[in-house]
Amino acid sequence: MNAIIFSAIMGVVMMFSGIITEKKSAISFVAVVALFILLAANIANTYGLCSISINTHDLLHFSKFGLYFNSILITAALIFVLLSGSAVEKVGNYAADYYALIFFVLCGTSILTSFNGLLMLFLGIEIMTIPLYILTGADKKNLKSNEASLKYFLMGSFSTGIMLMGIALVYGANGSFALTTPAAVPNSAGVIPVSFLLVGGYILLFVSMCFKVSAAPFHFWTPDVYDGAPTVFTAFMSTIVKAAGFFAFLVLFEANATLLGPSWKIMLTFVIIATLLIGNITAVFQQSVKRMLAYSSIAQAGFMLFALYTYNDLAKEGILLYAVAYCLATIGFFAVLVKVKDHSFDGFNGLAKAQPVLAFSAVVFLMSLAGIPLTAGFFAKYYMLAAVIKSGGSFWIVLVALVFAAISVYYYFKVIQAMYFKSGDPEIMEVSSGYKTAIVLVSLLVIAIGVLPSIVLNWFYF
Amino acid sequence: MNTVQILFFFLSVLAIFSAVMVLFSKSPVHSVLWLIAVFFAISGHYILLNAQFLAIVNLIVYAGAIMVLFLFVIMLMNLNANAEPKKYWWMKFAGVISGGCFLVVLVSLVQQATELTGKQALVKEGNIGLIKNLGKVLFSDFVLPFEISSVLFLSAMVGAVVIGKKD
Amino acid sequence: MSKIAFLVPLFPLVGFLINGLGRKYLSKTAIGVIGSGVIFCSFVTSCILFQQVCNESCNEQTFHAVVTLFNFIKVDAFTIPFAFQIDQLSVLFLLIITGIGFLIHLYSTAYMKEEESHHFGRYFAYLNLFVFSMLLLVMGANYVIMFIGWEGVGLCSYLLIGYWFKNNQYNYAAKKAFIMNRIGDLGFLLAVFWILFKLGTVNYGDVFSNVAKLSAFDIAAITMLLFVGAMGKSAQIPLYTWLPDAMAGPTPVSALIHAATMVTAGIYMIARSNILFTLAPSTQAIITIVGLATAVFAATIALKQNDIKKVLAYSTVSQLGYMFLGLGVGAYTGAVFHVFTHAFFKALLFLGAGSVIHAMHHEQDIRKMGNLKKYMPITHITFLLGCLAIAGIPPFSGFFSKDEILAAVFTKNPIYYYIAVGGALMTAFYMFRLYTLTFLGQFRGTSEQEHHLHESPYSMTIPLIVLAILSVIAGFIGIPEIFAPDSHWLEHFLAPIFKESTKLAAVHHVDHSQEYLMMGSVTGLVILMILIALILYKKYTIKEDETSWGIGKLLTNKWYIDELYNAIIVNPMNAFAGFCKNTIEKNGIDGIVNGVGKLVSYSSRQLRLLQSGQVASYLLIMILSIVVFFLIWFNDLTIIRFLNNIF
Amino acid sequence: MPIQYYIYFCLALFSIGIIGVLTRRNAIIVFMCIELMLNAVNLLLVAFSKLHHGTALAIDPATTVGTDGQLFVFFIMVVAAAEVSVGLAIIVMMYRNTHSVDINFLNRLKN
Amino acid sequence: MIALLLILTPLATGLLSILMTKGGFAKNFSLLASLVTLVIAIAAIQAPVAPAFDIVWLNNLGSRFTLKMDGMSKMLCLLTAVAFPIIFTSVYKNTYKNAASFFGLMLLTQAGLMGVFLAADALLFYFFWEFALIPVYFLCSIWGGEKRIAVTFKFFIYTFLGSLLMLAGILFIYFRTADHSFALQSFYHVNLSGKEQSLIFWLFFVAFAIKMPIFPFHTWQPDAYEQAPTATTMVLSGVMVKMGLYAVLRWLLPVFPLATAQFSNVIIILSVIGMIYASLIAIRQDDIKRLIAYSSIAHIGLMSAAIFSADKTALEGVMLQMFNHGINVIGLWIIADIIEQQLGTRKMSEMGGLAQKAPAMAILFVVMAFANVALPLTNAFIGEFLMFSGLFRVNMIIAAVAGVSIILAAVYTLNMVQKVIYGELGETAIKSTDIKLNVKLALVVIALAIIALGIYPQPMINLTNDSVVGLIIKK
Repeated sequence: MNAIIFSAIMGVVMMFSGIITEKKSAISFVAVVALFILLAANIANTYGLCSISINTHDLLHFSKFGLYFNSILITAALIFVLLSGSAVEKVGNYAADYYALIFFVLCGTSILTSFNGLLMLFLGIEIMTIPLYILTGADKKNLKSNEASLKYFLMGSFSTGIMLMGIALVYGANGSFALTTPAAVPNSAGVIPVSFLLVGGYILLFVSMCFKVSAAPFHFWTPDVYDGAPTVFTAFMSTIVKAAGFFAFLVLFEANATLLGPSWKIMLTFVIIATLLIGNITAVFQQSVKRMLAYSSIAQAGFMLFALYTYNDLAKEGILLYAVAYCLATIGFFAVLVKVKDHSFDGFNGLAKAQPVLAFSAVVFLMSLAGIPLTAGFFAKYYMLAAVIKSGGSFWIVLVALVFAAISVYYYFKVIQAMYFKSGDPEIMEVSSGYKTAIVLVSLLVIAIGVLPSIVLNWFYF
Repeated sequence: MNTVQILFFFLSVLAIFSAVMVLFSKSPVHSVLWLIAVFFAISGHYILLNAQFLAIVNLIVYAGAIMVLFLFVIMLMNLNANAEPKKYWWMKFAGVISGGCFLVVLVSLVQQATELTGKQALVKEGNIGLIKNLGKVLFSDFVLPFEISSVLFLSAMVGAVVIGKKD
Repeated sequence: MSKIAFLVPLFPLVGFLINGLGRKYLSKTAIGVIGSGVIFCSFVTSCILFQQVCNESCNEQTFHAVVTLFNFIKVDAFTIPFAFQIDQLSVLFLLIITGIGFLIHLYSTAYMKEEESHHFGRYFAYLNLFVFSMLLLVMGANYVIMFIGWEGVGLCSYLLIGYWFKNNQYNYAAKKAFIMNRIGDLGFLLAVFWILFKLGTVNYGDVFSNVAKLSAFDIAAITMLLFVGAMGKSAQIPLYTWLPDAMAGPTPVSALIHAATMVTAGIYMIARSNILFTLAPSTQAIITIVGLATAVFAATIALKQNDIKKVLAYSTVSQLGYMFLGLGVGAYTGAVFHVFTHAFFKALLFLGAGSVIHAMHHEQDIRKMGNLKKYMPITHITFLLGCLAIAGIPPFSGFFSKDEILAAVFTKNPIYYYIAVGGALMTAFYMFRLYTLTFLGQFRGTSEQEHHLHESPYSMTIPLIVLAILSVIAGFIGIPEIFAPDSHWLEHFLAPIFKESTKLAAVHHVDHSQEYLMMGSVTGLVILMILIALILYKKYTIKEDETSWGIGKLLTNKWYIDELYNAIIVNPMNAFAGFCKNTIEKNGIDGIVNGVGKLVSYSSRQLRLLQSGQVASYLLIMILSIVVFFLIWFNDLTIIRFLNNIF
Repeated sequence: MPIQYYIYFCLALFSIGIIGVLTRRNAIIVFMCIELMLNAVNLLLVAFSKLHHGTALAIDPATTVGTDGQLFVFFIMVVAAAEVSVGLAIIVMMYRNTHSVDINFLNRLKN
Repeated sequence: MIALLLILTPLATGLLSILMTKGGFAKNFSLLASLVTLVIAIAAIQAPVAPAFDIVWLNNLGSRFTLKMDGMSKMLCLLTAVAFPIIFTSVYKNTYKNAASFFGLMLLTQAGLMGVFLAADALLFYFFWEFALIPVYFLCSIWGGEKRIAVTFKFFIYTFLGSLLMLAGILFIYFRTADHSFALQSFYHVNLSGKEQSLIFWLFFVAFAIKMPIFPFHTWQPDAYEQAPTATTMVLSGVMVKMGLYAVLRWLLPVFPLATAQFSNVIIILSVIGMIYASLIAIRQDDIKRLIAYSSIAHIGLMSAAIFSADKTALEGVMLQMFNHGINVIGLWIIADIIEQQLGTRKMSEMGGLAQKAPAMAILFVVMAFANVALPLTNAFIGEFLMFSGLFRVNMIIAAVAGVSIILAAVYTLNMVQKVIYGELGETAIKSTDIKLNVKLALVVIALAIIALGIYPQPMINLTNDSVVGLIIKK
């Protein structure tokens, strides 16, 4: 509860900070402080130190897993602001409002990590998405940003419609918005009847959640929106928001996957393969690094979907680790991307010479995204695949995933090639030493998690 | 066929006809008007189901506020004469086909749903739709989402300001 | 006893190291002294060993001594010691190698005088290394050590043929020699593996005492493979073509390696493994035929060659054929005897040829020589003696050894005998053709050459003289029984080596009258051939556009064997390799790999078209996917059954 | 009223909304079609709410079962209102920049 | 502890070196570091108790940081430790832009290689397997030839795909182990059905086959060897390909006995085809580096065939040959590098007569060349003898066919020798000079090792004996 309340309050605080001060760096500073407070509040909540408790009438359920996940998201947001705060300031004239919207999004993610019922799921998702429509269109003069915003809005609303239809059907079958389905009574023939409405509802919910986490074939908004949105906000959207979406997806179907019977695995396999295929293959031919990252985020989603495929302990730990690894690497790499003016691959040519620190960090992030061992990304993928194998699922899907992982190396390493092996004179925005320190620390963190993933996972059990 | 059924079918036909007309109207203004007709029909349904509060809210919020907003925007843009060229006919065709498929699939799903046979929606009776009863539940059990939706409005407000303000 | 055996190869090795490493710093004299000196030391040591062997073998019939230095390879399955075996056979070869080796080293000091100092050093280093390898070959107490020497001499042969490495023609010859040898070596190696596989040891003693454990097929296969090895090294059909080409090396090298020692390695190996071969009659039959064919075939080619060294080379091939013929019919002593005598007279002939070439300033075409006896008396005399020896005129050494082989062949199969005699007659003919063209008649070279003609220095003539004497008298160690009973010293000496084989298949002797008749008639025919050669070529004058036709053309062009090999082996292989390189590798295998990459990028280009930018089409696909999901759900069992059928 | 009638009717409206989204190119009309979809859902929720209420009423006359369905509709309207404000703002912004609300012209971002 | 030092020393010094600014200093530092590693390696080999190291790591995954050093590990660690000082010496006079990074990455590669050879835990092994690859990727892509980027990339993705498949296999086995552990012993005792084995076997095998590489997974190799900076090529062909062979011996044969028995014939035939095929292509090569590359493929093919013959003698030969081939091929690369530097071309048709200008190099070249054709009294002979001997026991025909490569090896090697150093002085060779002292030193060390191990290989054979016995017993 702390996180929801504090993030809402902090959002309001940010709104007013824009009135009080004109200095943008001060606003960023306030945001950082606010995020620290938010994080502290959430951690305090996790260990029950001082938590505000309100009778939620069972609409919210605060599990340790959820709270921990929320801490991760808030930490990621903190790192995001630390690294890219200056870039947020540069998007437009409304830095304070952008931060306010970011906090409202965090409010939405906090709800999504603790929802217990379809109503809160719906509200959480809406609270999370509506500010994003605005953030996407924040660069008002930029037609791409406009377009992305409009596309995102139309498609997002459409998927909301689909989701609501799913909720309505589920409600029709269950008579409540609870996540769990009352046990069906066997009919006279002794067969437990399949509730068709329920199944229809959950299929539609599945679809709309797939849309939110940009799983193919419901991913189409992702490349365009991520590409069009201001780069900083793309970093935010593709990491924190997406991870929260995954968490909600996971919780939503934890109890209900069995309802769909064998078709659940078939659909999921279809989605996973399609996601991996489209994400990885399409990324190969991209000319813009930013757009490539959009596709790569689709590909990463394909891997995260394995957690849904299996639903065992490893998968749970895995999605946690995946969220950490993916968020850190993506935020880190976007922080580098923001500094480079030309977002095409050629824009990176010779970066290693011009900015060795930046280039090194970028390499670490890209390797983590590609899942090279001794980076966090490796263990993320490792857990996912291990979960599948442990569940005794089809082994071939693991092999397919690995083949795509190998393909992913292709486009990630293209950036490394540009930075290290090609000569050029990249246009770079000024890089402060504080920023350098921060980004190196983040990259070292990525490596540290890659060497000892238990530093993330043990907290979970602590 | 009793009155209720007649009313039901009348409202349904009206709603569907109006909805189709929303699609077929060349002029956006006409579309808005047809959509308002749909809302009215749906409000009629609400009343039929004795959900008076929602019927009123629907009229006030949707037909009253939202649609007026739409109209304003349309008029602001002066989109009256905007005729769509027929160039993308295949897209329309595919859209209709796939929408139809969607409908067919879901209808066949409901047809198979044996658990629904014989079930009736309570018409005219039941008082849960009254303002008093709804308000009681809203401000006790559902106070949390009610409060949280303020965040939603807040963000929408901020958003509208950020987007709408001229730099 | 035999404690000093290791010294024999050690001396040349030391010489190799000193000369090899110090070639830039040592003077030519020093190099020559060291190079020849170490061989002389080896020779002395060999003599001591010989003495010991003689003494002890008189005392004990089963004499053989194995000196193990260390374990060369010791793995679980087998142990291969680095061991030397000093017995009658090896010690005899030691004497030949070190003795002739020394003479040739001595000869070389003068012959190679014109070389630059460091090349001179290199030459002697190679030569020493060669002697070292050859000594390993004959001293080794097992097949692996023999194989080390076997390949080692191949290497040295390669290095020495290509000694003048600026000339690519020579390099090709060197390469050809090595590769052809390698083909044989593979056979040898496979035989070694076979022995190891079946017996778990390669030590001669153990192998020969355990032959009973081998099946007839094993023995046949092993001996065939060994013989393939021998074919390569000893230049038998079909692997003989490298030897004539090997004449590209300096002449002393040809004398030492390609006449006296290395090429006889095959004979040594078969003699060493005599028991195996005796037990494999089919192999023996093949050896006989191959030997006979080589003897005659090479002789025919030699008839029409004009290069002095080429004639000698083909004559060597031919003589080697006789040795194999002897081995094939089981006359092991005869074959070894012929190796012994052949070593002397062939070395002599080559050195004589070297002397001539030296005097003629590297002119090797006998058509451009003539009347050299006037200028080079010592060379002339010694060369004549050599020719007589090889032609088989009694009482020169060649007569005895060749006769012994022929006699053995006759007991086996008279037809082979007649063919072999035909070969012998050709030998006499081409040798005296060579002799006549070189030393008699008119000088046909340039006047400048004539002006410079001179007798070679002493360091060259002394070896010639020594070898000439040996060529004359060497035959007396194996006087046939018909002349004096029990006088065949060599047979007695080598008896322990061939004991088992003799027990199994004693060589039948022809009765005396028959033998006298054969000797007489052959000698007569040989003298006739010599006379014909003398008469035919005494008045030879060089003719421009000397084209031959028919058989003559065939012979001049060596039966077109090289061309044949090129056409049926080398070129197809090259073509196939080119096909592999340019087609299979590039378009096939790498094509697939790259094709996968191209497929990915192609599908990438196609898949991104799906992202059309149109909201409506995105949503359309979404809706259709939802429909598909519902259909999946309706038909899930069918799909699962379908999937199960596939996987 | 048999509940199927309501379901069929709502699905029909919903599908018309979908078809509208797929076929119309004017962003505002597309948006209106989405609103149509939401309204279909709203009616369906109310119908289900009454269904469950009716079932529960037979057992307990004082039951409030079904209220949550109607409240959900209320929240949907809330969200829809918020969405409309944002959405129209975005459309207006778009129009200001391009003088068009045709979504077919939204193709700067593709491939 | 000493086992850990073997990894830590190059790792730490490598990182240090990367951070250095002065290239010259980093060069000396790296050379010194590699010598220290060599000393440690020798100490480890001499240690009376087999060095081992074990510490908790990734506890909840069932993986530990376990290093073990048996004979095979010792052999390969020694190779790794010996190779780097030699390589550093041979390139001492070369100038590299950004030398500090170059040498640092080289040392990191060494650390990875050591790790691969020491790891006794599957996951750890996988880590080092990848870890060795990354620095090489950078080395090749930054300091390589013209087409370096594309070629290295192909190499990287190819091998990376292989290792990912291996990862899937490792995971599969992990969940089948009795105690859910990645430990080597657990893997050895895992019970897999024949069907499972025959699937997972290939996952492992493809990874190793790509690394070795054997036909038909080899096409990355000639390109990579050609384009990589020569120092890296030496590491690649001298040490890195041994990773594949080592991995087969350590992780494939003992874990999948049934599948090995089932597929060994297929693989032996593949290897033998590869030998002949690569030899034939080598015959037609005009590029000296590609020639050496294909020759290396042929040699590796023999080793792989020998491994899958699963004969004790052959295995002993393989282990010996891994070391021998390592140093021999490094020697050849050193020479190829010198030739390219001196003549400015890799085309053999444009060379010739180098022996006149560079006699010392010519002699050492000939020594290396004859080691390449496995002449007796060179080290390669011992290994090939044992391998062929073992192969012969298993299948005479295959051994005989494989033997043809001995002849072909002579053909292409002598071709190379002849075209490069013999003949008339070519245009390109006119300005060339003899090798510098550092190169000479490196080559002499190799040449001495070639001959010494060719005459007295017994210490090396004894070194790996325990591993062979272990493999056979496990069978």
